[in-house]
Amino acid sequence: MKKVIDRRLELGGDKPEFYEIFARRSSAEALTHIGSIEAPNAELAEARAWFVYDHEPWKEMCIVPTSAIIPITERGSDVKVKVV
Amino acid sequence: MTDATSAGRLSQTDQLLRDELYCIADSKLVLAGWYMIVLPNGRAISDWSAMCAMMQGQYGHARALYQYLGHFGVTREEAEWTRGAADIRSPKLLDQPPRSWSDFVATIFLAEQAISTQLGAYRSNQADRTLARLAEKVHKESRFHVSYSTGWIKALNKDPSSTIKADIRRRFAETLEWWDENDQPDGLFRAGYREASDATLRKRFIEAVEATIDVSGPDVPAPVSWQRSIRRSGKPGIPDSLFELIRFKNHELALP
Amino acid sequence: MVTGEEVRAALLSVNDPHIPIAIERMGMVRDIQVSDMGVVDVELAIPCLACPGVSMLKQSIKEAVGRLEGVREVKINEGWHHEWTTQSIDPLAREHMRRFGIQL
Amino acid sequence: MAQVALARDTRDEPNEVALQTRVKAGGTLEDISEMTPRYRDVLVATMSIAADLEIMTLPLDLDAMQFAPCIGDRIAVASALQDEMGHAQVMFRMLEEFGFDAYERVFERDPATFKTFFMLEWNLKDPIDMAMSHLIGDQAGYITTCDLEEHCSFGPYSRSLRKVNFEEQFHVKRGEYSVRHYMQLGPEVRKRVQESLDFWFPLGAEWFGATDDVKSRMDQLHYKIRGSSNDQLRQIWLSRVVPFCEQLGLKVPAHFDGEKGIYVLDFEMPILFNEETGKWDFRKVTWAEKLAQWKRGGSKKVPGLRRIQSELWGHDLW
Repeated sequence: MKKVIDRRLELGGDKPEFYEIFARRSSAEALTHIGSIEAPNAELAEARAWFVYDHEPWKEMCIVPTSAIIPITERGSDVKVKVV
Repeated sequence: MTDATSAGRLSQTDQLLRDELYCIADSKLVLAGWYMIVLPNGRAISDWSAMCAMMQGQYGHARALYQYLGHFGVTREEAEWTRGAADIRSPKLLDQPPRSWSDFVATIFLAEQAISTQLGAYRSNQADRTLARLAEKVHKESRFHVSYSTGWIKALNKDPSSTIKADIRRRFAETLEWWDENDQPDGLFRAGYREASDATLRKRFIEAVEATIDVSGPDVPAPVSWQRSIRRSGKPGIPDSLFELIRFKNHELALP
Repeated sequence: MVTGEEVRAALLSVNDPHIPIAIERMGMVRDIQVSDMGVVDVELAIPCLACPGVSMLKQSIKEAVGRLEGVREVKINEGWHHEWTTQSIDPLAREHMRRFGIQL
Repeated sequence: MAQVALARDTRDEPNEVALQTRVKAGGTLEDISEMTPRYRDVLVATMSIAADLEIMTLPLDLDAMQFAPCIGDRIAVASALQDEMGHAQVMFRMLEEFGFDAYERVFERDPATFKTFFMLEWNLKDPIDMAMSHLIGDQAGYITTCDLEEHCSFGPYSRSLRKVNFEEQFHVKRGEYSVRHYMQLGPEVRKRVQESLDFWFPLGAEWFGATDDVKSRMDQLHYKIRGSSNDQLRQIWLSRVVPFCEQLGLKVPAHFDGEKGIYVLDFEMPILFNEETGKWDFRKVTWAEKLAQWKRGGSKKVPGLRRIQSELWGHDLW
């Protein structure tokens, strides 16, 4: 049976919902944007972010809903945070 | 059981410890198998990453626990190859295959929570610091497993027609069978290996589940013929069909 | 008779299976014991319980230490219970890694 | 319609020239707005093939997990697959910026239209095959992505490959370690290793595509999406795989040509794989015949992708 994915439910809305991921290896480093992840809620975003970006033993990692980010230099473009 | 020979030489507490850790390690072994079998059913690319990571994590924990069981005569040969379906000591919860993604989420949520609760009680163990530190490391590594299933429960629960609540309730009763309700003397608690008794841990597990979802309902009758050595009632072992999928094949090609 | 220091020196040629940095510098060697009989016990601290490179790593250690004269057997304990954080890494090695742009 | 297209071409012309000059001088592009339509098409085609290839590893590794001989091996397969899925995640995230819908691409698209490579379209039979897929396949993939990381003129893609290459390198090492171990397990196992290599080696050689005398994907070089030609990349691959195999006593249809100072294949590409006998036919065919075989795909492609687009539950599982 083909998977039927309820996008509103599983992705959080009509459009995919993204979270931006920031991390650093040690206190000496600055928090850096390392990527983004799609999830319907923060718990799932947290777990998915951790599992996809676990190539380093991060000292600190946090996520921010992309929708909460206000672009300044990228104002007017579709881009909120550049992917890489 | 294949361990009959070595069992005779262990002290009573060691025997209890060996049994309980075997149950925990085997639960992780079977749970890892669940992730492996259900993997293609993942619903997003990141689910595939997450399921692989959790499978890998659970196998890693099982491997370290089996190795610790070496103190009690358990060999790698026994842990990974020579045992059959009847010798695996995982909770009854993991016997029946998931009926849906929602049922899968319900089951891994309960299993991860139950196993973490039990092993977590070894972290402050004063009788054996090596075991305590191992338990600490396993506990730490399991944190994101719980947020993964919690996130999925929340997402599914938003849909009024979702079966997630019913799935958790049904599986919840099976999970409780991992603990004996009858107040038996708890040797591992008394010997200081665990900081809490089985009865307390059962309560902690229920509280942890209820923090995510309401599971109140009719009381679950205490299982009859519960056996501490396998943490379940009835016949020991897992279904043959499940065992066939998760057993290790091509023994001769195993890397050292 | 082989000494602990010689074993430690030999281990400098054994890299972390993921990163070209010696396990010694990575803070992954926790104890070395040498018996009169030439049996060497190496206790590691493997960062992650689900490490996919253990078998490979143990093999490299056996080869490197086994080459020393007077070593009859090399026994390795993974030391799964040991805590390992990036703080365990030798600061020089950390600098080295950064220069190579290595993501741990 | 024709007029519109022509007008667009003319308008793009100066941009086209400027962009090509810029990338030739080693400049990078950081944003979609800096691209010409043609550059964009070539880049997107390259990235979507890469994304599809990552997804294809899932059905292959499902089998490898099942037949794994021990906990450590299951950990290794899970870990490798977790990496590949992470790469797919990053690739599709980037493609989304170009207007692609990752869900549609992965879960709804007809499996036959996935752009995977022949090398990744076959069942893995046993752990030996799995190790060989790392030794031959991941090595080939690694060489391709290293070239992209080093040369790709689209900065975000090049940088995203740092994580990919770091992880890929480990898969190759593990493949080498496993094969070396199997070669010590006696003549019976050694024979199986040789048989697996016989199947894999030409697949690896083919991975890099047509030979340079056949012009294909020249735009990729033109725009510096990648830096080396098919034959150059194949040469790197040969220079790693051939000596490694020879050292272990394995036979490969290639050798070092002392006069030319390069590795050369003992057969002339292209050749066909005979699906009935499960063996390679080393007689040279035309590129048209080869392309037709690639297009038909391997036996695992469609069923494998269909499996991950569908779900099984209850008694279908065990």
